Amino acid sequence: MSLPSWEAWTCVWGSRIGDTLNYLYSIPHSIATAILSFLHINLPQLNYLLTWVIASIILLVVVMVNVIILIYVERKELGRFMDRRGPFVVGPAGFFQNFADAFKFLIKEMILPENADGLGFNSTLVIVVASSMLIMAVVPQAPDFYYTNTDLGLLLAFAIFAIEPFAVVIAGWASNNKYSLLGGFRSTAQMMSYEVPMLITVLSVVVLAGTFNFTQIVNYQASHVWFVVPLIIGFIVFLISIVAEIERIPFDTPDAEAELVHGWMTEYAGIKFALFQLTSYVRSFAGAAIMVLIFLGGWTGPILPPILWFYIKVYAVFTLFVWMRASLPRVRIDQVLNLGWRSLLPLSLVNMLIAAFLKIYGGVFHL
Amino acid sequence: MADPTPTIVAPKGDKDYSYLVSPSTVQEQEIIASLKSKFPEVEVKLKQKGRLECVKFPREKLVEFCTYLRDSLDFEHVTCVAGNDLKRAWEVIYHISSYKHRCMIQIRTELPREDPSVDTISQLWGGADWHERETYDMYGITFNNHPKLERVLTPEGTDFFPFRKDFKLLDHWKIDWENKGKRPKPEPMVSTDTRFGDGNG
Amino acid sequence: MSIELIGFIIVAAAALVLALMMVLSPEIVHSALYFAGVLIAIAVLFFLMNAVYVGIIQILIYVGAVVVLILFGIMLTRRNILLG
Amino acid sequence: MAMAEMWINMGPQHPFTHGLWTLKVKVDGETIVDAEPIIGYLHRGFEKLCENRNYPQIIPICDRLCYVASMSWDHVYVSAVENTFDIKVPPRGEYIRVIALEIQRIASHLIWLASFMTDIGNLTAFLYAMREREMFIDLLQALCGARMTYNYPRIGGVSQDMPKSFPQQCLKTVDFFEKRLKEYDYLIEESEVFRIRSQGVGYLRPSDAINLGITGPALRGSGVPVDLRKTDPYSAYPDFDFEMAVEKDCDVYARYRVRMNEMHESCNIIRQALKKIPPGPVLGKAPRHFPRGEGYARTEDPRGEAFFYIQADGTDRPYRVKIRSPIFVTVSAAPAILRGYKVADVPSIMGSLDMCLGESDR
Repeated sequence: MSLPSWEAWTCVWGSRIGDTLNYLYSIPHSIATAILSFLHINLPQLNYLLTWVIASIILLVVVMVNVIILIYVERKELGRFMDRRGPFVVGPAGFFQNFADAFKFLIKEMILPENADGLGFNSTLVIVVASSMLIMAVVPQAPDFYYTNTDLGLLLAFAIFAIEPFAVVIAGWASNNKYSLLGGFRSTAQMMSYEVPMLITVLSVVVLAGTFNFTQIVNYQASHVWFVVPLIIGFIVFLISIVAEIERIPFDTPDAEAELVHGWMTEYAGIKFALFQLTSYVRSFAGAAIMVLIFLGGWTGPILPPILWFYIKVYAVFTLFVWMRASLPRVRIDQVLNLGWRSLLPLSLVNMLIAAFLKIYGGVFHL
Repeated sequence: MADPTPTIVAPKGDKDYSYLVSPSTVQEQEIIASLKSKFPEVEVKLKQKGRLECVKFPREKLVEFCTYLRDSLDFEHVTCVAGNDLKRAWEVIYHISSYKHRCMIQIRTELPREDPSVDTISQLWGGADWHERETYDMYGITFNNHPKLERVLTPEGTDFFPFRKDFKLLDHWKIDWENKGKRPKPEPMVSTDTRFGDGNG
Repeated sequence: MSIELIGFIIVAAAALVLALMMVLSPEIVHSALYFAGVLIAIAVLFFLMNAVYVGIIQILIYVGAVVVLILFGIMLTRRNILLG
Repeated sequence: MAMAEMWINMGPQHPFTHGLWTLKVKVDGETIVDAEPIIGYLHRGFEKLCENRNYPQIIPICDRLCYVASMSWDHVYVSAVENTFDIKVPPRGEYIRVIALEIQRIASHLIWLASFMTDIGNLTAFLYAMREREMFIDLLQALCGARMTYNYPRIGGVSQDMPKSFPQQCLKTVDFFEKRLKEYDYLIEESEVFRIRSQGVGYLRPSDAINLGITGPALRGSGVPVDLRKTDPYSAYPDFDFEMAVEKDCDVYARYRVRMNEMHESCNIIRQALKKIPPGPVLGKAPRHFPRGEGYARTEDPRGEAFFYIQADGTDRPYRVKIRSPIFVTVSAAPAILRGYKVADVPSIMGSLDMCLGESDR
């Protein structure tokens, strides 16, 4: 068996690593070069690895800062929706409330429940957190600001989305708590059933754009039309599916606090719980970003730089999520599943048909 | 035990109760006359409008009397079942009301001191179930044929009946209102004997 | 020794160890956990072999669906699910 | 199936139990096959407590029966005493009582709305309801100076006349609140999600409801037109013209509608009472020595039929006091309502019954 050469492996991810985070042009690369030259090491492969690590750290920081802002934005917006002020004590306009909360979570005791399964309890935390962070690695944020730009980026993003369910059901089981168990089952059932319409909707986008690559999908939309216009049905299906996938109200049945205290997260305490909460926002961010990329024209927009357009759109979509949370009650689990299988699946197929029709006769619509 | 195959029954075809909006034309005197003719040994009085009263009710007749009330006189609702400790005897007080005739009957049954038991009416009205349980809980009055005569408000395994008159409150909890609300000199809590009183519960 | 070979050895060894642990684990849910690990390791091997599509589908189908199915199977057929 | 038949303890520390109680639910998968409510965590021996206090001293502890509807429990106690000893209340006293009771009813229903909406996951409505409740609590504060434990009714009337600015403030609040009630319809009732959560859930057949002794909005939600303010009028209620809120759907949605309509009707009653209120004293003469006797009073509490039975033995303390709490009976009927529904329906069904543990445990 012959392994691919070094260059071939970098091509697997669709781009040279030098392109990574191109917006901050070659910052990771130059940092790595500087460190290695300071140490008098001339090893291109080590340089490559170091660049990779630094790029990962930059990505992590970017995502984390965004998540912190998302949580703040959600609190403030929710406050406005609910006719109250939201956080306003810690820091300017309450911005550092999140940090205060994180600190509080840090000083809490991490409890392993009696008779809980340590391996399942802790390893699933790692899987859930890591897989959620990984999604952002394949999601570009601007034409020259991305971690990787692989050709199968869209598919890869959803493959990584799909890792979480099994970890959740194990987490629910390992907590040795009936609420957790039921929450884990619900979460998994919900995620599995919403992945089907979601992927079919994504497929209709792929049919129109002819590629799995995020950048090319955005470029296609820039040169033709945002996919939200021809695929409005698909947009709605995708919106509902992604809200179900990231488990926000009205689809937060897995951690419905009224009946299953906090679902599969019930037994997690302290920083573990904080990490799960953070993860859910990372997933919200990723979901909103993917939605912007495949339906709302990504980073395209007049005057402002692309990266700004991207964030404006992502935060607008997130505001939509918050609006739904503020105005809708929770849907029951069997109704969630019914909606998924009986309404969204046929709708996504209809959407697929529309996409195929437009692909064949699209010349009329400049598609 | 529960029905193993639960079914959700929609209320279609259930009895229509909209006639309850207007009161029936039956007067309290007619109800009393009907009860008198059926149960001549029972003494029913009209206390005030809509308030019937029935004292010293023989406890053997209770279920028969209540069945008649429910089935023939449209007394649909048990407002309350209360126990009482008359010291010379036990007493169970039933308040059964009729939505249709807009009146309430109060039945006071005395039970002998040595045998505090009476037949249950929870088979007739489900609403009496927990009231009877509570009466058992607080007074130790047993209700024959009750489906689940267990403690309801006090914890399981409580071995006393707190509302009996011979159940002494702890002395230093008891406030002496005659002496201007001053608490008597607190005595040390020594044994459980003071708490349980001399009751045989 | 090239860095790809080192990567391959690490991932392959992980897959083998996880597979062994899957078989030897006394707790069946742990086996499912290790099984998911094996499948992810195999997906990484596919990536290493430049078969990106197969790797992605491996994750999407096997980790996302088959493992969950197995877990549901385990939990719905056991008498006592909870540990305590 | 191995998932079959496991008992889930919902409570005593569970987000859906508004108060301290346990609902043991036996589930098959997610379907409820049996349920068993366990109460008594708040049991204070209330009736025994009453036997050791004289008659006026019982009023403040009646405040503690239900912590969201203290006024109506004060009122049912004082009317039981008045019935027992034939004490007359001056008409102005009765009218002020009615106003206070209806304000209390709205405040209590708003608390119910808040907790019910939390149960089914709409926190916005929770905060809106609490916001509106504040206005009514302010009104009660203007009447009696307290926000939670009012201690306002007295044997023979109420403790003090209402302040001069009260009628105007009250009318303003009521008008404003009716506008807000329309806002709720936009937020809650027109939401499809709310409808699928509440319609067709928690069927309670009228005959079952009557037999199980369920009273109040839950009974009227099952289409049984029984409202003690109409069917067994007390206090000054015969003077007012108001509709009885009845819905025929028998489900959670019907109970929701009944309570929302009752809030409208309460506003209506408050307006009429403020218009018709006669001048005069507010507190009648209460006897110094209480004779032997027995008596009872039943009123329409925000949660159902409240009932107070008093036996007097000629001393200054009651010999026996019995309280019938509507929720005590309603919670005993919980298994009958819950059976056959999903675990996720438990909060919405039990929320629609409006639990209050202070009065059911006593």
